[in-house]
Amino acid sequence: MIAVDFLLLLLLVIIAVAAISAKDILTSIMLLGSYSLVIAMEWVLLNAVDVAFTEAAVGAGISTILMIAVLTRVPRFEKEPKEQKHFFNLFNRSELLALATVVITGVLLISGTWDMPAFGDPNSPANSYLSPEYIERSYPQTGSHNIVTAVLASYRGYDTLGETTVVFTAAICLILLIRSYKKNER
Amino acid sequence: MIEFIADKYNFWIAIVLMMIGFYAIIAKHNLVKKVIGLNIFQTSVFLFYISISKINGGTAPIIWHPEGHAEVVYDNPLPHVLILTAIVVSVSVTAVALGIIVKLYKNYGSIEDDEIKMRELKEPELDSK
Amino acid sequence: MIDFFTAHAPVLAIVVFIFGALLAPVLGRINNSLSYYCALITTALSFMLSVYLLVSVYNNGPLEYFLGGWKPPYGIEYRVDILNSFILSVVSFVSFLSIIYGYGSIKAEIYDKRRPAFYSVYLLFIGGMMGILITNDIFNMYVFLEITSLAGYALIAMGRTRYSYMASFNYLILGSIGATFFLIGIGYLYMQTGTLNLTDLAQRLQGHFDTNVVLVAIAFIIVGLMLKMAVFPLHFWLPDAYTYSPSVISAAMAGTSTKVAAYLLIRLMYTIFGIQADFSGINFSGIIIGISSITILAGSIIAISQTDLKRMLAFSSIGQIGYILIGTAMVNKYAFAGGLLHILNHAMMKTALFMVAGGFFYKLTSTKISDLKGMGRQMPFTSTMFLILSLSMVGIPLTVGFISKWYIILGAAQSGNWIVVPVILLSSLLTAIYFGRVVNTLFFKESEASNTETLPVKIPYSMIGSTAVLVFLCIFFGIFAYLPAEISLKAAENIIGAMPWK
Amino acid sequence: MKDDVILRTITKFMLPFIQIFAFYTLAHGEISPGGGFQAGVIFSSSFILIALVFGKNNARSKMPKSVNDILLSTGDFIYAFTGLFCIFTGGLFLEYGELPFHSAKEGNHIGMIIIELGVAITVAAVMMTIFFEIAGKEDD
Repeated sequence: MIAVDFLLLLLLVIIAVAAISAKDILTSIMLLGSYSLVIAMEWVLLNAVDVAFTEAAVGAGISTILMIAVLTRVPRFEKEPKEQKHFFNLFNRSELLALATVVITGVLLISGTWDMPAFGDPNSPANSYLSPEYIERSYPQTGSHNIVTAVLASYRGYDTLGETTVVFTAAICLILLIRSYKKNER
Repeated sequence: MIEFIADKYNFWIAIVLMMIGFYAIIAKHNLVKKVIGLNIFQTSVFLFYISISKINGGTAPIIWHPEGHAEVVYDNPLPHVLILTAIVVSVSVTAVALGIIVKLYKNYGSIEDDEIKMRELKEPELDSK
Repeated sequence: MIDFFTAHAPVLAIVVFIFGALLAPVLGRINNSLSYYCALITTALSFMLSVYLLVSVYNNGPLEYFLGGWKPPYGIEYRVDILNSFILSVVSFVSFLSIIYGYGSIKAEIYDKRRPAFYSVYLLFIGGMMGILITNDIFNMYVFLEITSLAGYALIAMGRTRYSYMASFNYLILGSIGATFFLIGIGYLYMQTGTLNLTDLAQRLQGHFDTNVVLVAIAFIIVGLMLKMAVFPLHFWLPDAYTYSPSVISAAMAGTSTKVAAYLLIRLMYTIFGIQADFSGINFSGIIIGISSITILAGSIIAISQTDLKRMLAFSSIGQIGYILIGTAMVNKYAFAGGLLHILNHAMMKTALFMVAGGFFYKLTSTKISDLKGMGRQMPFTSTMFLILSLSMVGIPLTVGFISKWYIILGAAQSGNWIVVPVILLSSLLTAIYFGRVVNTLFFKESEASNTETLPVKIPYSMIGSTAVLVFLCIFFGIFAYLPAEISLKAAENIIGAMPWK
Repeated sequence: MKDDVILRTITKFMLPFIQIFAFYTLAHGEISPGGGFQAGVIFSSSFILIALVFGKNNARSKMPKSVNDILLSTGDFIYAFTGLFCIFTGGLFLEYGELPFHSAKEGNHIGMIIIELGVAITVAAVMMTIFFEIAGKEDD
């Protein structure tokens, strides 16, 4: 179990690095799609089936299609940056800046995990405070077998209203941005 | 030591993945690449959340037999709910970003941010839409 | 019927925006102007509900509303106290006036078939902010933060120049980084406490402040919010966003969006993190005072060198956010009230200033300061309003700008933060310099022949009227300051009195 | 891809299955993984498939712009109105237990089904809108 988990995570790192370093954006997009699919597999392994289903449908499906649709309208290859490279010709200035930011952020985040409850700990505050109550109440109160659906639609139903409004916002924003009414409008 | 790593490696790899995405957002000049980086960044944050929800020996939070479910250990459902919402938010942001990229390419003929800035400095154009 | 509104006012004040946004595009199919009235009615309704909430909370104490009838921490809770109902009223008032202003300016700047979608996105933009302000659930804040940000990206992109798209894209990237940092912070907090409700979080965080998890969570939440707030080193997106967006959006955004992020920071600092708590040798109050002092000075200094009016106002906004932070970071009743008053005052002044800039743009199709020569004679009323607002920004007595600075300085003196006093005085001087330059161009420079040809257009009454209302209020509240001051002093007392670690 | 016989035939064969699977996902959201959001995405993917194989014009003729735009608002409206309806029947916003059914449990159950339907409608319409707007003009 742990071996499969570890292998999937390793695969994710490889895919992520490949996705951001490919010069051909189509390759990048396909790798992003597979990243979503592998992460969905990892989530099935972690028992988050609802989330995995959504990620497989959205991340690997819809967003990949959207990105490819964009790629039919914009150039397919990334341009080589013209900036001068330092450090054995490895990084240019913006990459060095990015590297510094990322290392600082990453070290900060990892230092935060030091006294975190262990992975899979049933007694961690997150897993022992609200979650047992939700598990116990959801069937008697809502009659839903799927606890995630019960929490999503009923206990935190207002978040879901917000979520539906977010997707509605995205669509209406795109109508505002892209839909063309006039001829030869840019 | 080994135990410590086994306890934490899931979080660490999630953080490494976040940082790969974050790096792409800052370092890349190509706008589509930036959006790809943003996607990796956000999806990895979701991986972190899901890692919180796992319980050793737990099963998916779906009650198959309501009568005698007290003995079964279920995983924490709350992070799953939060991430379902967050995935939707993330795809919405991606869609709007892609929409803006399409418009930028129509107006500037380029999707590299340094080129666009250069072109704007050379030929600033008002009222061009 | 009245009972129905009063009993459910907290949720109705938010949900009207969702209904308005859903109806606006559908009504627009029938008749274009119907969607305008939909936006107008929505913002007006919400303003009335917010004022009702403010009055009721001021008299009867905090109000709770359990969405879905589930008790917190299981469900989502709305909690209205004086602090957030005050900002709710400010935001809905600014959005209402902006939409009146938009009757003239949107017609000039947005193509008519796009208008229904535009109003819908505008309503979502404001509704998202109202949702952030009222909720007591940290994840619900994130969801509404994303609604308002997404709508904001699209609105900025609707500006007249093609660079608006780039401004919008940069904002999108930085805004998403900020929101994701916020999400990481929520995850770390959830890890340590297992809850998302703010009141519950505050209780369960007691005694955990020295753990790395909580410290990192706080750091990420603060950085994420500072990105959204455009505090000095993280301010790159704001000048472009304000400069290249449509006039009505610059006005509405300047009055609302950064203030909402500031509110979020204040709320989290005071109710859950504990701003004075000296954990692991880090004093948050001091750090924030330092950062905001730099922000105030940097914003004002950069504003001096700008050649575009809207860009200058944008940098000035960056500086003014510093006042709000500095006032609320000193844990003192008067300073906090001053910071809170500055939310109201800056919202009125900056919105009005951007409205005036929009008026100039309407006539000249440009906001370059060099193009404004001699406008004092051609547009006397608008230019006079600009003069009054400039005086208020500098902080001349009998204007609102003076009141908030006075309270902040009073609080600084009382709490012994003497460093704040010279910062505020110096920044007032800088403000006088950059506004003086524009006033000088407006009134004392002869106009060039080249820009007189665009002048036959008359500025619509809706634009002048809504600006005049704000200018009037700037003076009114400057003279009769006790009304807002009373409210903010009471809010300050409540917030500082209820700090959890005391 | 418009001339490939194999693709066209397989697509025609697949479409009803995709759509039925979407309804299955929606209806079984309470018992198994799935729910309104996933159902909406799957349903919209059937239209995206039509657009990819038969061309955007063909897909647009099956789902005209006007219908799509109205569906966008409809789903979210169903959701928000359900919340409001709970106020009319004496509860708080979104308190399905107060809906006029036999018990609070039944009200909750049916309320959840209604709002999942709303979510599905909005999401399906949104995904189609996003795809059609990003993929460009109908005739290419």
